Order: sequence, then structure tokens, then C-alpha cells
Amino acid sequence: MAFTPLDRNGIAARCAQDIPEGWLVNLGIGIPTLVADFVPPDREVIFHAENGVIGVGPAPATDAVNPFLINASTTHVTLRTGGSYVHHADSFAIARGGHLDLCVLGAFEVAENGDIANWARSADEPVKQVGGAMDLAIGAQRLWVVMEHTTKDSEPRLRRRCTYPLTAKGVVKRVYTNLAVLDVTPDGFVVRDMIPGMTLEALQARTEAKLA
Amino acid sequence: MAFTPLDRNGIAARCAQDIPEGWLVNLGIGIPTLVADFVPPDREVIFHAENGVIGVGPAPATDAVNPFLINASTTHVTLRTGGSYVHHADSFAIARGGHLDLCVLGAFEVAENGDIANWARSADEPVKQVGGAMDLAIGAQRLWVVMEHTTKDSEPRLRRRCTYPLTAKGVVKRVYTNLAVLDVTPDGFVVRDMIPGMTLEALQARTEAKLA
Amino acid sequence: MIDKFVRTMADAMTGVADGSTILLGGFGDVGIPTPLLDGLIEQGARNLTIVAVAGGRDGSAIERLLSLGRVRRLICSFVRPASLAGRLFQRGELDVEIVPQGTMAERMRAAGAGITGFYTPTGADTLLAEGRETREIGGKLCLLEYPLPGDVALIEAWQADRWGNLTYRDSARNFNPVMAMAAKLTIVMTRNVAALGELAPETIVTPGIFVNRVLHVPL
Amino acid sequence: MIDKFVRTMADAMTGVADGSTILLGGFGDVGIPTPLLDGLIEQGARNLTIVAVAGGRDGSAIERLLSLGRVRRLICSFVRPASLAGRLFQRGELDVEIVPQGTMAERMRAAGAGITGFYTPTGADTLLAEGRETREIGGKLCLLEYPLPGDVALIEAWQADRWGNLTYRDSARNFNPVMAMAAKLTIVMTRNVAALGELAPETIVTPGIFVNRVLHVPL
Repeated sequence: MAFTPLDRNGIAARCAQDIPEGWLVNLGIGIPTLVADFVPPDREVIFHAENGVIGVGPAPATDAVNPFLINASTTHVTLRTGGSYVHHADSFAIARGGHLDLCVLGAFEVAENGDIANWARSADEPVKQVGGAMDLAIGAQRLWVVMEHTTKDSEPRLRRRCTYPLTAKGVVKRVYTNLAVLDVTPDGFVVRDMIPGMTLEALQARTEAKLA
Repeated sequence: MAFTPLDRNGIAARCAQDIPEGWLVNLGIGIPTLVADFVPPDREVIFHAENGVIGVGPAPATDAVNPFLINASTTHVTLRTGGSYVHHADSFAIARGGHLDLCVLGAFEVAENGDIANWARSADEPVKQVGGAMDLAIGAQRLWVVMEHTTKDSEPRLRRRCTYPLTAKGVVKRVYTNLAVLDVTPDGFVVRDMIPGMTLEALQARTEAKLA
Repeated sequence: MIDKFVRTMADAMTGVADGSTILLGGFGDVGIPTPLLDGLIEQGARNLTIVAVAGGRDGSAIERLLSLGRVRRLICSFVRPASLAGRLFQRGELDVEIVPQGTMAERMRAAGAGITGFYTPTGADTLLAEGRETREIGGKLCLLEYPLPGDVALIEAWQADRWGNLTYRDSARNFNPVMAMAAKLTIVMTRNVAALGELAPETIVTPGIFVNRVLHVPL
Repeated sequence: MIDKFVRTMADAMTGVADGSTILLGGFGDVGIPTPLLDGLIEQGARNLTIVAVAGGRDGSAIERLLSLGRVRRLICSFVRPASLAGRLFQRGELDVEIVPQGTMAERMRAAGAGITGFYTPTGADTLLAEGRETREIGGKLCLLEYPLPGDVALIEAWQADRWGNLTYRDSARNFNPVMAMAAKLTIVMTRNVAALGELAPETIVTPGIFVNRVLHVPL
């Protein structure tokens, strides 16, 4: 049976469905940032940005940009009514202190034990781009990953063990890919949802880790 | 020759003379709190209180008490123009982080090596009253002590070594008593100033440590 | 719609369990959420650990809680020997842990900030360090301190909105913002209610993300 | 009278020594005190260590400082490989220390708060922990981190008064308040000047006690 993988917006929209009202959520750069666009405005989800913004709102109209207000991806945003500002140490106190209900990050790889690799493609890479990912990964109540199911070269990203340097160990709770939604459980990846036309066999063929 | 020991206000006033404009100063409870009364209002000294007040001003008029504004001695105060508020952790970050130019504390004893004892009269005392003294003593750029030169029973308070449990080691820089002003130096106590009629011999007779 | 306001004291105190650690804001008589403590007395939780700057004076809400035998342990920076807490401690009826005030504030901040331990020179050279881990850092003897988290924080605020954003009045700020971030369940009494958006974003001291319940208790 | 305002950029930069560690506020293009960095370039200090969130984009003030060979070491949370900092590092002409962004902020806060070391799970399970001290606390592997103090902090503020009290506009707050408390010499450029007492005491974000010099640089 034929299937059409989700595009970036499709992955983000699928993830957004599962975020309930009232959660405090940090969105990483890339596909995660798109998630906010798919949370209906009347569902009060509070988005946190590492640079100290609590209550990140949608992008401003082009004629109403506030040059002093950006998100962690350094793009211009608005502040939602009820939002506030903190400094960088307090902002990461929020992330590291367990106050985020959810963090959504992109990744190169996720392993069946919940390990995540998203900051370097090899230990020898000369310049590393850590940013705030390690702080967010260890601190949030739940870490969800949104990413393509495989690399551009069709290499699997859902691994028995990560092959790239780790960002954090055993922290990923769920993965949203362009093909499926998978929970990370003590027994490894459990498929919760697949796109129309996808079969467990076809998904397993694109996944290194054993699926249940 | 006869001499008249300073009273509590006299000790405080003598100490106040030596505080220059622009310093950030924390005053402990007791005689230290009186020091503020003797700094002329046009000399801008910024008084810090542990409960998060930066720029403590004089006591309010009795008909203008703000019930939400107290100092670390829990007495009602005013806020000086330019003052601000921080929370308790930030307030002690100021104290412990080396931002106080000066802390003035009372003490039971000070030793010639700069040790201070001001929180318990014996190791067996069942209930200790530490408060913020240990934080202040280790953190300030300078710790000055104001106290009576001897106890009510004429026991010396300026010691070779403290006999009471320590608040902090090697931190006192100067002592203002009702009889003299003494610096704590690598060579021990050095007398800087004495009240009229006091002699070095008479002062030494009231001091356990050797005076220079 | 996020709405952290509760209508009654009973709602505010729902689920506070026996054996809880209660972080109690305030310094002197300022910023103490006395009505919430009265609510806690009414609610009935027992075997509590109270974290507060001091052991409570005569007539204080802490003293009432102590007099009812509801407190097992007190963590504070000082206890007056002549106070009820002092007498109970001397009779062996109350555990007391004395913590330097700055260390106490910092331990709660650490709990709220995900810091699992820290070193400080405060108290390292004193009796309070006996039998505990120290190390020399940069030529200074330092004491290893651990976070001090709460099950519940009781907080007094000046203004609050329905997201739980808070401001404080003057020196009533004190321990309140730190405790709000250090507890699993932060219960606030506010003197004033603000509409969402009424508090300027730059002036909010405690973002509502640290707050679970808000009760309006007018002055 | 306390007056922390200086009249000229040269006055603001007086005494910044070769070899200094410079804490540089800002995140993205917001809250970066670019005019002060230009002033530092003019002033001439060399062999600098720069602490900033990132290694600087093309055309940024950090890149200008790098291109002049004035930076020996960069402490930041990421460097783009294609940036000048990335290229200098790969050619061995620049030391780079990569620090997780939250750890970086917390290390500066520790420096300002007198915390001589702290434990955090951040990075403990990663390459960044190799050869470093870890310990398990509460079942979590934690990494020991040390304070990150500055000789100089360069700060952008929105409002300042003569005591050096500061407010920030929107997300321009970011690293600025933390860096202001972590440096021996904190140099501020403010977009607006306030009379003493004009800033409401409850709304001051950085008390002037953390500030040494303020230069008015209008928008």
C-alpha cells in the first residue's frame, strides 16, 4: 500500500495534537519551532524560550516587529498576554529544575533506551554546537523528539544504541517522525501511531531498533 | 587619667566616621544597626539588609510606617531614593559574592587572627542562633566588628584565640569598641585610636591579645 | 483556559499530605502567609517539616502549629531559646536543623534550579561543618550543601493574575520567590487580583509557571 | 554623590587590561552592547578571553574583534563551523571552550553569588565530561562545575539611573543581569537615562551595586 510521509509541518502538527492546555513547553530549533504554529491559540500552552521569554507568541505582523523580542531560534516573535521575562540563569533554572512539562527537540538519532544525540556527528568534529540542548534534555519532565525517520541516505535514526556523541542518556519519552509516533518504554520503542498506508513491517525495515 | 567609655551610640558614631560615600554596607543587629544613624544623609552610603532591601533609609515618621518594609532587625524602615528590592537568594548572593564593601557585625569575641565568634556561647548550647552572620562574615570585602571592649564581668573580648564557637575564621579587619579602634593585621591587633584619657597600658590590661 | 485561582481555603489546601515539607515564606512579620498557615492548621496535615527563616515568635502562626503538635522538624536559621520551638527542642519533642540564612536560601534556589549540590565557604570553618564533606577550592575551605526542596510552598503575594504571575510589595518579597520555585505544590495567597496582561511583563517577579494555586485574601 | 555615568567611550573603557576575561551580554542580535565592543576595539586591549553565548556571526562585533587578532580564547555554547571563530579554531589560532548554555549562565551566577562549585546533571553523560570530576547524587550522574567570573562585563540596558540601577527591554534581558553580577568591572551602555527614583524600586532588575560605569548610548 502506498504512503506519503509527513512533511516538516505535518510532523509538527502531529506533535502539537498531543500537547494539552496548561503545559509549559520548550521548543528546540528546526522542526520543533514549527510545533507552536499548530497549537490553536485558544488552547493556552505556555512556550518557554531559553533566552528568558515565558509565553512566546506567534510571529508578529511584518509592520509590527519588536526588535527587542526574539525566541531561542533568534527569530522575531510576540509575547502572549500573561507572558513575562527572566534572565538567562533563571531561564535555565526553569529548564534544569524540572519546571518544563515538555521539551521538544530535533535529533540526529534516538536509541531504544531513550538516549539522544543531537549536537555532533562525531567525537572528532572540531567545533561543537551544544547550545542549550544538554540542559533542556536533562531537565524537562518529558522529552519528545521530532525528526525524519531516516537520514537523507536512508540510514535509520531510531537506533539500538546511538552512534553519534550523546546529548543525554535515557531521557527521550516519545518520537514523532514523518512515518510514525513511537513511545520509548522500558521494552524499547513501541509504535503508537503510523501514517496512513504504513505497516509495522515497512516501518521496521526503516528502523534499526526492534519495534513493538 | 580618667576616661569615659563610649556608649552604644558613641561606638556606632565612631564607626560611621570611617564609612566613605558609595560603599555598600550591611549592618548586623544590635549596635551595628545604630551606625546608619550617624552617616550624614548627604553622604550616599547604600545599606543592604539580608531580607532583600538595597538602600535602607532611616526609620519612618510614626504616622508614615509602611508595614511591608522592614530591615534585617525586623524594625520598620524607609527606602532611600534609588533603592530596590531583591529576593532572599539574590540578597545573599550579594553578601556571599563579595559585593558588600563592608559588613559591620556585633560579636562575643574577636581573635588577633581575625576569627569571630558571635552566634553561640558554647558548643553545647542547645539552640543556636546563626541567622545570616556566617554568610555575611565570609562574603564581605571587609568585616568590621563593633562591641564592648570587655564583657559585663570584665572578661576580655579581644582574644588570642576565640573561646566560643567560631562564626568564621580570619575575616575581621577592624574592631570598634567603647575604648578603642583596632585593626587586625598579620601581626595581630594594632591600636589605631583610643578614647580620650585611655592609655595603651590601660587598654592592654583589658585585652587578652597582645596589642601593638 | 489556565486559571490557578481557587475559591476557598479548603480548595487551596487540598491534598497536603501528612509528613510534607512545607516551605514558609516571610521574614519578620512581613510576607508571611499567615492565613494560609491557619488554613493548614484547619486542614489537619501532621508530622510536618517546616522550613522558615526562624522558629516563630509568641503568637505567630508557626507557634500555633507547633503548639498543636503538628510539626516534627524545623529547618531554620535561628530559634530563640525562650520560644516554644526552643522549649520543644530542649524537651526533645522537636527536631531542629539550623542552617545559615544564605545557605538556606541558596539550597532552596538549588532545588528549584536543578542544582544537585554546591560548595560554599559559609559555615565551613564552624561547628555546623562537623562530620560533613568539605573541600578546599581556590584556597578557601568550602562546605558541600545539598538542595532543600519542598512538597508545598506557602507564599504571600501582592498581585496575582490567573496564570499565577506574582508581584510582591517592598520587603515582602524576601523568601517567597525562591520558595515558589523550590516546591512541588506552590500555594499563593494574594492581596490583590490582576487581570491577565495587567501586570507589565518586565515587572513580574515570579512567573506563574512556578505557581499551582492562588487564593485571594484581601488585606 | 554616587554617579556612575561616564561621559565618553574612552572613560567607559579606561583600564581594561590585556589578558582580561570579558563577559559579553546579548543573545542573537538582542541585548548585545555592540557600541561597547566597538569601544573595546578602539581601546586596544589584546589577548582577551570572550565569554558569550555564541562565536559571533559574520559582521558581528565579536567577529571584528576576532579578525583583529585580539581574542585568545572564546568560551561559548556554540560556534558555527563556517564562522570566523570556527575557522580560527580549526587553524589552531583560537582556543574554544564549549559550555552548555545553562551551565554557562549558572557558572556566571555562581561567580556572582560566591558559590565556589556546583553539581549538575547537564553534560555529565557526554563527551564534555571526559576527564572531569563527576559524582552520583540522588541516582543521577552529575558533573562538578566551577564559577566563571569576568574581569569586565559589557552590558546593554534599557534604562539606567546614576546609581547604576538597570532595567532591560523584553528579551534583551538575557545574559546581561547575570554577567553584571559576575564581573569585577561592569560597564553598561544604556539606551535611556532615568533620574534617581524614577525607576520603581520593585521593577529594577539589576541593582546598581553590580554596576561600575554607565554610558548613555541612545538608540
